[in-house]
Amino acid sequence: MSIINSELLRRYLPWGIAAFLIILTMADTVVIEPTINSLASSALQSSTVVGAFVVIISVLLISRIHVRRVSRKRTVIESSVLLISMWGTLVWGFFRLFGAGVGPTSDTTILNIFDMIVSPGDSTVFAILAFFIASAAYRAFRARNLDSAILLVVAILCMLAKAPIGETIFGLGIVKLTDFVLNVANTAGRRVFLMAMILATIALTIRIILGYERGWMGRATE
Amino acid sequence: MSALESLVVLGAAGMTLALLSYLWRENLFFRIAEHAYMGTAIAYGALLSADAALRILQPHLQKGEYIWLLTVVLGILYLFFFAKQYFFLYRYPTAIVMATGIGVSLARGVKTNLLDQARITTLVTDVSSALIAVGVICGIFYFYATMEPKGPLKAVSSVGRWFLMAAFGAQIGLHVMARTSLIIGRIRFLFFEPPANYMIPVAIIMLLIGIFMDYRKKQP
Amino acid sequence: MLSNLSFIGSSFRSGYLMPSVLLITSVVLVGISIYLTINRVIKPTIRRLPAIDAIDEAVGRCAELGKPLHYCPGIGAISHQDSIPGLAIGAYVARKCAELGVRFIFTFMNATIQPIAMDMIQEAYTLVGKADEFRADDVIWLSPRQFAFATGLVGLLSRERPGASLLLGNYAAESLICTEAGFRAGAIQIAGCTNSYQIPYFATTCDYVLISEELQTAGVYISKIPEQVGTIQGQDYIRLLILLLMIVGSIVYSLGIKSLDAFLKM
Amino acid sequence: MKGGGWAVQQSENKKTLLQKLQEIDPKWIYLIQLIVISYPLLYPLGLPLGTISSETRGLYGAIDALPEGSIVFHAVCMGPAAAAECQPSLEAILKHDLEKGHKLIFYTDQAPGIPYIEQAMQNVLGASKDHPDYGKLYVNIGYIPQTYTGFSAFAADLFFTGSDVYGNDLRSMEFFKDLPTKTASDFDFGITYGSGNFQWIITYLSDPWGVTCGGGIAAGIAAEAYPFYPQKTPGFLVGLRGGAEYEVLIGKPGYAAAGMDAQSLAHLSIIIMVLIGNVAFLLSKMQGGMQKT
Repeated sequence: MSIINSELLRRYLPWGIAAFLIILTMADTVVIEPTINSLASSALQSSTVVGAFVVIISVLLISRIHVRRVSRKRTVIESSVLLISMWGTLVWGFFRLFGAGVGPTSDTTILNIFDMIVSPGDSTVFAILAFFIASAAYRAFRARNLDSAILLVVAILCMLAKAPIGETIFGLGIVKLTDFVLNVANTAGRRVFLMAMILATIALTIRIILGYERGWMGRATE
Repeated sequence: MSALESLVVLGAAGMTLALLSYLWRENLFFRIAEHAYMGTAIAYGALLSADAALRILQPHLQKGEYIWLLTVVLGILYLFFFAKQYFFLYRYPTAIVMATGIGVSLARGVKTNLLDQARITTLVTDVSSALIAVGVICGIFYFYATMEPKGPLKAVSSVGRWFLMAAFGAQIGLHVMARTSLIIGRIRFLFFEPPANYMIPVAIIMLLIGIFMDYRKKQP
Repeated sequence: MLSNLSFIGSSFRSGYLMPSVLLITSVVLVGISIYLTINRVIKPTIRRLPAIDAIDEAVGRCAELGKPLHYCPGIGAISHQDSIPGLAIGAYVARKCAELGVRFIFTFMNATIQPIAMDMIQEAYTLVGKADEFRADDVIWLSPRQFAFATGLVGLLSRERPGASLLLGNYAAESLICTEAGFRAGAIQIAGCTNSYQIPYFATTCDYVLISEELQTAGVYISKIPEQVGTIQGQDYIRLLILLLMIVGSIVYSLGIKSLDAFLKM
Repeated sequence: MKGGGWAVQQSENKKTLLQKLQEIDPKWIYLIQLIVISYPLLYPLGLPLGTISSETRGLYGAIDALPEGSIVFHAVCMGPAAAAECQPSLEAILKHDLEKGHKLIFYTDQAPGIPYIEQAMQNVLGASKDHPDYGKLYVNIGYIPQTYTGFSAFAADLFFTGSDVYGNDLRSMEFFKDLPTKTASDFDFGITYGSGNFQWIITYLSDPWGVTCGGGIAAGIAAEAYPFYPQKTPGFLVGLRGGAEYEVLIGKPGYAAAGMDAQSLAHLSIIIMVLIGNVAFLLSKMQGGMQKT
């Protein structure tokens, strides 16, 4: 029993595998060398398949939360709607996939569920945000200092230039000005963010390889 | 338009109006629609992942390369996230998926998003590319964390902040256009796709009932 | 000089020789600075961000007006990279509020935040010697869902009318609703997150905004964990390298010399 | 500390009309926005689209220059929300590809992308899996999990998934017969759609495999694409407007162009609201200032 619960299997081996795979896939990107490339490509292929199973966790986590909420009578109607719609679609989908070999992309019931619930849901939830932007624009967007003044001016310019009415009212000048702002000021600002993102990834990678970053390992106590 | 198809369109119109009712206030219809959306979206994603994994594994298993079953075993290990004693087994699939993801993204990101972006910034040929170079240099200096900017460097740092603010302004302007297109899509669906438009009067009546009940609740 | 480098280049994927040189130098730079900071060979200091002064002023303003202060680390779970600095700054603000006797209201969405937040605030009050003033019901779990959380926060802000509302952590689409409610309630707002889609909305609706990395830097300035200070010092070395590269590169290129550009393309 | 919430300055001053305007319930603003957007959808104003942006021309020129039979890779990485913006761009570009006789290969990195590939193939090519040229000119790889990790595995070996989304074996398809390396470097052009970040197709397809790439991307993330323009991408379409411009360029105005009137009025109403809000804010600050001196 001690081998299974040993520190090696619990901590050091997963960490070792992670460090090895990070270095392998980085080397594969940079170097053209048969053994590295073939080893890395099978690592990527198997990681894609393993990664497809990660959705098990979110399905079970969500189910546990909502079953508990139904049993404690907190949000009975909504939680049971979620559980029925999730497990109903899952069971029907798996029955068709493994039973009749009909994938979810060609099964009419799954396609109807997508058209009826998933598609309107996704677009309406984000459509609501446009109303929040409109109300915040009226009640909270204030040019209280130079920074927010620059921001609001550029936002208004983009809104005018990207909508046909801007050009009909203000002529070609507004489009030229906005093109200049987008291609110069916005490009410079966005470039700084792109670079900052990579600096953060470098720092995270080193902390994982050196073992300082254990967040991904889950419960630190074990 | 078969009966099933019109049922699907009516259901979609009901979903759209129930979610839009959040604009009035958070209510039971909104919560039901939101929960139905969350449930089916996760299930749909899970089914597609399973279908894709099966599709990738099938040729290998038919050719007898049973080593590939190891990936299924590793995938099942994710379940140990919920285990008490053998929790650490969950770390093996996580290590593989996270490490390949970081390895692939870092090496390529350093070229495309760090070195190439710096290299392109140096291609100063006219006024605008010179301005871009100034903007990027000041912007990078703005995020310098271990040295207090004093004197002229304080100006460099604030110029960098202005360029960041311009980028945020462009983000808001384009975001307004993005979100407005979504409303346009939804309203077009409700207006012009029969029988979705039958749901509109139903929704208006329910809204009026809601307003009336709210008004009565406010009265002492 | 360029020609004899090409035989190495052949085993490198085209265009990835120089990036791998930069990658190795940055990995070495950050790795060494973490090691040196932990062993106290170098003691880098993180600069005091203007945001920390803004936070102190906001707490002072709440004490002056006798209004409560609202703090929220956002919708992220404890494992989210923004929640960690969000909570570190939260502990600092809780201690400041305990000192000045300002009522500290703490809201959150993800259940994993609750245990850590509860003992973090309790510890802040005991550090200041006012353990009895800690009010457990001021640590409020509004709702586990994004939009219900936003509605709950709007209600709370309009009822409590806090003097300051601090939103530092992981935020997404609901950020606009929260900041609008804070503005309507007349609160000074300081906000920050790394999600670059939400920072613009914070920048227009709030009085002070922490732009992506500044949230991490402010968190490390307060928590002072050696390995994180070392990481930031290492990142600054790379920034210095990139800055020099760009300054020299653009001057050289504008003078018509294109060999540096060709060199970096290898 | 200047600034401070709006309500604080107001409590001391007398409530003028402008300040009362500030306190109206957001529900009225939602109603105004709803009316402003619905009206032009029922009674189109027919505003001219205006000049076509250089990013759209860049993409059009790049696709137009591709010779017949060149392989165009479409990464339809969009869910329903992004599809409302980018589906018109996808269909406009496919019409252009059809005109130029390009070979098409479809892929998506997220589950909800598949119905939109089907819809585009049905609308533009007339049919999807039972199209006579399916397997010769058109291939639909479908969904590969793990976004860029899955894509990198696919790019290194096009037969990675073994079969296409309908289950046909890829190795027996004529589409792949005369490809020299059977990797992503055989593609002649790549286009990404949707609201994922644009830079992924430059980072994982354009740079490592030397394929020129463009995009028909959601406007929300379009600001992120400009650092790559023009040096690392010929061009991209920005949301619904990009789609409308491309429809004009290929001479087939359709779904996107009709929605632009509503965009115009919606943008105008938001700009007016921002201006009113700021005027009231400045007035109250001046009054607040006068009172203090």
